[in-house]
Amino acid sequence: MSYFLTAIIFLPLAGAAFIALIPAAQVRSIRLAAVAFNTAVLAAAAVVALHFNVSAGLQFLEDRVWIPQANIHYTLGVDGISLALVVLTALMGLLAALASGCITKRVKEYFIVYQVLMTGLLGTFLALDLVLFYIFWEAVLIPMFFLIGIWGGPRREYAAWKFFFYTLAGSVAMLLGILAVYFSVVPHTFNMIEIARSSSMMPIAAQMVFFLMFFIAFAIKVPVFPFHTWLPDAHVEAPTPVSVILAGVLLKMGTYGLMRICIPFFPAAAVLFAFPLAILGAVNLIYGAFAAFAQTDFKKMIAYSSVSHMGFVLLGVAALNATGFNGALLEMFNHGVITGAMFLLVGVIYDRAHTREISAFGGLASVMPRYAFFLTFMSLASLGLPGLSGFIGEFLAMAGAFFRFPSIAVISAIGLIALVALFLVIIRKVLWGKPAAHAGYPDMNAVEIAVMLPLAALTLAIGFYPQMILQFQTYAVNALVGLL
Amino acid sequence: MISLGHFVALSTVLFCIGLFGVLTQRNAIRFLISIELILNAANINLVAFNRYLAPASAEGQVVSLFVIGVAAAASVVGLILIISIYRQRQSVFLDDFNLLKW
Amino acid sequence: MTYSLNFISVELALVLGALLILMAAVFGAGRKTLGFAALATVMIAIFRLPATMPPGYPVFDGMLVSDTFGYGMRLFILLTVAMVVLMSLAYAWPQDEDMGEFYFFILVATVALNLAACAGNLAMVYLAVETLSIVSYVLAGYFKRDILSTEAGVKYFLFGALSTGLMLYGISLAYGLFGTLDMSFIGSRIAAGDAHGPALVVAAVLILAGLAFKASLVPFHMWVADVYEGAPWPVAAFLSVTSKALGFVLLARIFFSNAVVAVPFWSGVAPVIAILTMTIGNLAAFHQNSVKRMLAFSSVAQAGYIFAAMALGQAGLSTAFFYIAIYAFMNMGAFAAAAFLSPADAQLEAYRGLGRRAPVMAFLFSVFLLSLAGLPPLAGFMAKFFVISAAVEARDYILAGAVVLNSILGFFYYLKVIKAMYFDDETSVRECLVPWLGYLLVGGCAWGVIFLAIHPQAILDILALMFV
Amino acid sequence: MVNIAHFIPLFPFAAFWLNIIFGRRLGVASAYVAVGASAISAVLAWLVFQGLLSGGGSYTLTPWLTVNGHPITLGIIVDSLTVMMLLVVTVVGTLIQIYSIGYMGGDPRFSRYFAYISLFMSSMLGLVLVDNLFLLYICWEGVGLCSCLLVAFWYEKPAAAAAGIKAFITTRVGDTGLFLGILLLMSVGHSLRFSDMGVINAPEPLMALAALLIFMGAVGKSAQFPLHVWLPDAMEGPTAVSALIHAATMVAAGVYLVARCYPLFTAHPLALQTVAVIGAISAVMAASIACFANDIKKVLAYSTISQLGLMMLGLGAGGYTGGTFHLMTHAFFKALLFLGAGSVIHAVHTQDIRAMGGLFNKMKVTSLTFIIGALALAGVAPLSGFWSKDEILTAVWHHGNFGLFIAAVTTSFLTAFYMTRLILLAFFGEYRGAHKAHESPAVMTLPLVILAFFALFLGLIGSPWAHHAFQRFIAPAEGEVALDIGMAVASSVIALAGILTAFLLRGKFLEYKPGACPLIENKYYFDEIYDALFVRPFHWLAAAVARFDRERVDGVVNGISRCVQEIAQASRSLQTGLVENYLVAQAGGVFVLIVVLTLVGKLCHIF
Repeated sequence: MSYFLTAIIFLPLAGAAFIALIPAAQVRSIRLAAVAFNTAVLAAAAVVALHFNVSAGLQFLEDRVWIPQANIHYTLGVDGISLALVVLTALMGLLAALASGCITKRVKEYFIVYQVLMTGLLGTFLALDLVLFYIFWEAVLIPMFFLIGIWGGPRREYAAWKFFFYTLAGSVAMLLGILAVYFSVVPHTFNMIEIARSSSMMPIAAQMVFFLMFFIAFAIKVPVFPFHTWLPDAHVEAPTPVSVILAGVLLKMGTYGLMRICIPFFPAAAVLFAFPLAILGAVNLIYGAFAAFAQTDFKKMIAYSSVSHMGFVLLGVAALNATGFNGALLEMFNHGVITGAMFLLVGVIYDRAHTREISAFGGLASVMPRYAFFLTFMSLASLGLPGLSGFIGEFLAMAGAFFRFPSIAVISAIGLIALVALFLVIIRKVLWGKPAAHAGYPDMNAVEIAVMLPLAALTLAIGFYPQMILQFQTYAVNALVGLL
Repeated sequence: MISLGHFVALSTVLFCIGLFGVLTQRNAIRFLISIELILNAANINLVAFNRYLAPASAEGQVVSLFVIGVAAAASVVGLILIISIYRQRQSVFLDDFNLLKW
Repeated sequence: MTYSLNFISVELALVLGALLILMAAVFGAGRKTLGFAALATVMIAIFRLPATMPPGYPVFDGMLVSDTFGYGMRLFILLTVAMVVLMSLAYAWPQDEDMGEFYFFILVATVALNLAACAGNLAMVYLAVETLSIVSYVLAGYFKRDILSTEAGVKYFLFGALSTGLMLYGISLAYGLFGTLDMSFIGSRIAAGDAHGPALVVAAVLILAGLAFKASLVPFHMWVADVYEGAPWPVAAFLSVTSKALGFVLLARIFFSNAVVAVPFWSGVAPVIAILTMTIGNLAAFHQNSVKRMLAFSSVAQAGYIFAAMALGQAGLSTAFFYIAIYAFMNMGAFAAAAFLSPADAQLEAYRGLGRRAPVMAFLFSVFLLSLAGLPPLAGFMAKFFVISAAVEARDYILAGAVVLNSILGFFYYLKVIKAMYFDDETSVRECLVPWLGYLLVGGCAWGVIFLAIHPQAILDILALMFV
Repeated sequence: MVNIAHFIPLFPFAAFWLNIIFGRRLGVASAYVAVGASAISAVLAWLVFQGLLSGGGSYTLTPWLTVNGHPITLGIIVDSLTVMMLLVVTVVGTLIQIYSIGYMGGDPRFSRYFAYISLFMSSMLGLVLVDNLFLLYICWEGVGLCSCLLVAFWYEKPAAAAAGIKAFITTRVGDTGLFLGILLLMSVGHSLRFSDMGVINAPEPLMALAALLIFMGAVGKSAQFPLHVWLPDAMEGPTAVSALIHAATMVAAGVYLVARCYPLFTAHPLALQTVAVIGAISAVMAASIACFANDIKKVLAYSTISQLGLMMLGLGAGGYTGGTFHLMTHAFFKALLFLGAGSVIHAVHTQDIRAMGGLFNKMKVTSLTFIIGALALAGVAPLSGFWSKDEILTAVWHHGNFGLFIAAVTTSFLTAFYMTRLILLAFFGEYRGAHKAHESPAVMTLPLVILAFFALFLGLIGSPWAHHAFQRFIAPAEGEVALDIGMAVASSVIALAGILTAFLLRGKFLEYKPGACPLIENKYYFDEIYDALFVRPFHWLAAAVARFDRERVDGVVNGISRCVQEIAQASRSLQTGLVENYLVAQAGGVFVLIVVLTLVGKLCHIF
């Protein structure tokens, strides 16, 4: 299995090359090729999941020397923390490709850039060498810049620029962090495992500075409270499939980084920064919910709600205990599935009504019953209704946070109520009430339902049997807690 | 008896006059003259140092000969360029060469 | 003696080729044949190069020095000149330009470059730099009928003449201080520490002025934008890659290889100059709406990054030349692609919508721009990464931070061009046809940029030899 | 035979998915699917009841989740309380579903209604079956969701939509308290199982706090004093829904929770006292409001709040058997009353009792059953209400707190008063309505009769004639129970007094001018207070946060990019294009370098 992870990472790139050969006119075959390659990636990810030994740490390791002078290695590996995210990326990648029916102009370029984006995402979650991680981390920027900039909404260029430079500024701070860590670890190495192993030697002051350097890059990506303003613009202007990927996967790169780099490399600093991180998590949760409540644009509401959902993940990470980490990882997976589905639904309504102003909808439940079912289902999952996957992640994260910082957990309970109010208002404004005169929209077609069904099924399945995802994480989480 | 000091003083004075000429001239031709002054100041230096400090080898003088030759070539090229721009702009004032800016 | 002759056989071949081309031009040879003749001359010179091995013998008793560093740089110069010749072959020259003189001047410049690369004597440095400058002034003002080109030529002459004048005066002062112009001798005298004081500083700074002008460092970078904008594309490429590289070679030779003069110079002032060069280069390029001027300022910024590596002292030298090697590929590719995409009009509006009209060339141009900006999967990032890691290793966090922040600024204007090409829809429907030679050059550079990202080992081994 | 219990909630759950997916095609058949499923559950519940009698017990199925190292297992608890609740929920549920076939006859979303009802049944049954607090919370929210969906069933009406959301959010406020209670219990007691609820050795104040937080959930769900505002508005939903959810089962879940965690509450007298006090306040307050309500369903809604308050008071005063007994009997006769009201509304198409009157001779069966239900509620002697209310009064009396007893007595009196007022206005006097009233079809009246039968005779199982079978069944450990004759007489007297005063004042009911007693008529202004305290500030804060986000945080970001652009613009103008400037710059550069270097040289005295 030694080349398997490399295959997963570069399969989408091969897809891009293959699509480049297809003449631009044959739009159908381009879409088919894209879907085929993404299904192959999902299949490969599934194989990895099946062969994943639940009670072992890093697996499918690949380690080849890349640049001896700079001691950079091409190291790949997957463990409990990254497995769920890789499967999530593959799944959302396939579903977003399927949902790319609404892209009509320059389809060929769209799918080429889309496949490059997928490679960047998969690489970020599988890389175990800091430089390799940084390269894949930055490789995601340009495709997103193109995807938002060319196929986006009216203010797409502003959003694309803002997204690009916000994330670039963060990742550049991370580059300095990577080099600083490289030179402060005695056997100079970029390999994440060795650094984690020898992390206790670093003096506390250095640990704190390096922690902050990495934290800035991840905070922008999560997004954490003061750095979140790029998210609503990027979401509102991005076309539906792109904002599905943006919400589904890109936000997880930040929190994944926190758990893969910040906590294991700088455990002492992590313990010191746990309280501020928890405060930021609570602020994210409440701020996001309140800001979402006052928005008039449907998509912006969902964007701000995902800011508050990531607040849960932050709370889980700040808890620095097994429950908190389990909750954070599970909430990442759930948030990807649920918010991805929500954006697909926003896309469905946007294709019909060509507006996202929530006041323009109303009474759609009687006009589009299937759409009503899916939107209610996903909104309930988002507000954390127990029995659906959203609740389990939130519960574990809150439980973890409660064990360590009870006061903060109690305050963030306000966020819980605000989230409930938010999504109920969404259901009321979009679905209930008298249908508007012109609202003779057709109900969801076969493709849209085909895309929504796996997400709904997954949400229900995890809601009823969370062990399905948790079993993969326990070993890695315990190892992480062991380092603290 | 003229010692090394006098020569160095002369060359420094020449250098400063040339530099002043370069910085304040409006006219391209006067600019060329000032450049020649700077180059000759260097020549004086070379020859003087050769004579007083390293009389054994003739390195300084040989180099100054080369410098004279190359300086001539440089001013020839300079003049060609100034003439070609004069043919277009009918002026050699440096202030007029400001199409390429910002 | 025979070794000395062997050593300069490379230059002799070039001179011979240049004269033959000039004669052929007089007898009315076609533009293509002249181009291929120039290319052949350079190829012959490259084949002559191995004859100059093994290193270590004095050539013309000290005037030239034969060492692996010199050998490497001569190979670099000949390769880049070959690229320039290839570019001028494929470039859409205005009809009435006769190309004979152009190739003649290019080859003469190459001779001067080679001599300067392995100069062992300050006089040789001056002579080589002066001949190179003279030829460059004419090349810059090559379009006699275009007012911009002549203005570029004149400006380049005025600025160049002053700086070489200052350098010569510096050299004369150095001669006064040490009684000789032989660099190795001067180096040992300085290392012994017996000649120092304000006079040495003045001499050093004046010499630095001449070289910094060539390498376009901050106080001496004002000419870059105007000359590049006025000069024809191939000349701009030549100036931005080869002559800039020469500036850094001479800086390394004089201020590094043996002399440790002006120790405070490096640790104190050099990083400041590097940071200023980067920042002013990037900031000035922000709002340019001419792609040529933007590329000019970007080359100033890149010079800043190279000098940042050099400012770290002896350790940073090999990183700096690693950066220069990759910079050559990126910049040559960028200039060539920009030239082929819109030869006449260098304004940004002319590049709108090229993403659809000339998809391959536009894609390659974006690859070069992103590599210049330092986007990870490309070689530009690898180069910047080495510079930053050298800076962090030398505990110079301010310099590392400056390089990192400047790369953010850089992304802004490089992306502006890419945005124009891909986002905006085109204004003019001018078809952009590029001869196969052009694709060969740009493709070669792109292959270099991508291959060196994946396998930078190739250059690192050569550099290890050069800086043993 | 007991371990088939976990199948009980699965049948309605399957019915839910069937109705949702094939709802359109099933049409009317979807009702039979739902009724069939709950009937099967009823039979299974009866089997489990028999199994319990022959010695069955709780059992666990699979480990489900590990939190903080302690496993949460999916377990089923089978004891008298659960079986009692199972029987009540399944029997009442089935009857109400039969009734709603008629009641929801022409509705376009007929199958969607039965889907929601089946989902409600499955989560309610799940709620009473699970053996730990965490899984209870899951079913708890499921029940809250179904109540919201069913209240807002006719979502075209904005009032119904708003009521649905109000219900869900208010209960969610309570549920957050329960959620925090669970977290506290887990962090302190390390176990959420009901069986070891009493044995957790943890610091006193924390356990009391945990009990109070759990009680907060019960308050939200059972619409007790602070969080009761959603129940009257929930009457916007179909009456069958009000009968099932807002009278019989869901609102009783709060009382069930307190009963289930009773060892936790008894271990901390402070918590028990709060339960009693909150119960008393809700009982008296709701009863007083009910006296002035003119909408038939609002009267019954407030009566439910007050009866639940009574149950909480009973539990709070140590009367575990009294509370649970009243829980059971109340489920039946309150369901009867709501269904009766539904049939009346179905006939006269209005809910305002002042526009009814004289229905007794027009709707014989409905009126009769309604009156039986009313008498049971009032606590008249032989009926079920009397026995359970009497238990509570004796418990409160033995508890000794005089204030609570007074509250219980006034509640009973007021209950008798407003029920009689309702009956007099609705069923006697001359008909004031516009529509021609007619008796409801058999499918609606049959459940009424069955429920009336239960209202009549269910109380007897707790009476001395059946030597207190129910008390011995529900709380075997509590030993012998004797009927306190004095208290029985007293409660009957109170009930009759209530009926008498209503009878005497019947004349004034109609010409009662609204506004005479504004405080009670406007329901103590709770809605307005909550609106001012919570809803409006929430909107204002949301708008403020959004504006802050748009202007301040975004402002900083755009500010940075603008100032970088300005610097770039400035540095660009350095390139003036004039050669002199360039030359001056160069010479100046050289001069500056020389000066700096000599200074640096001097400083570090290298020269």
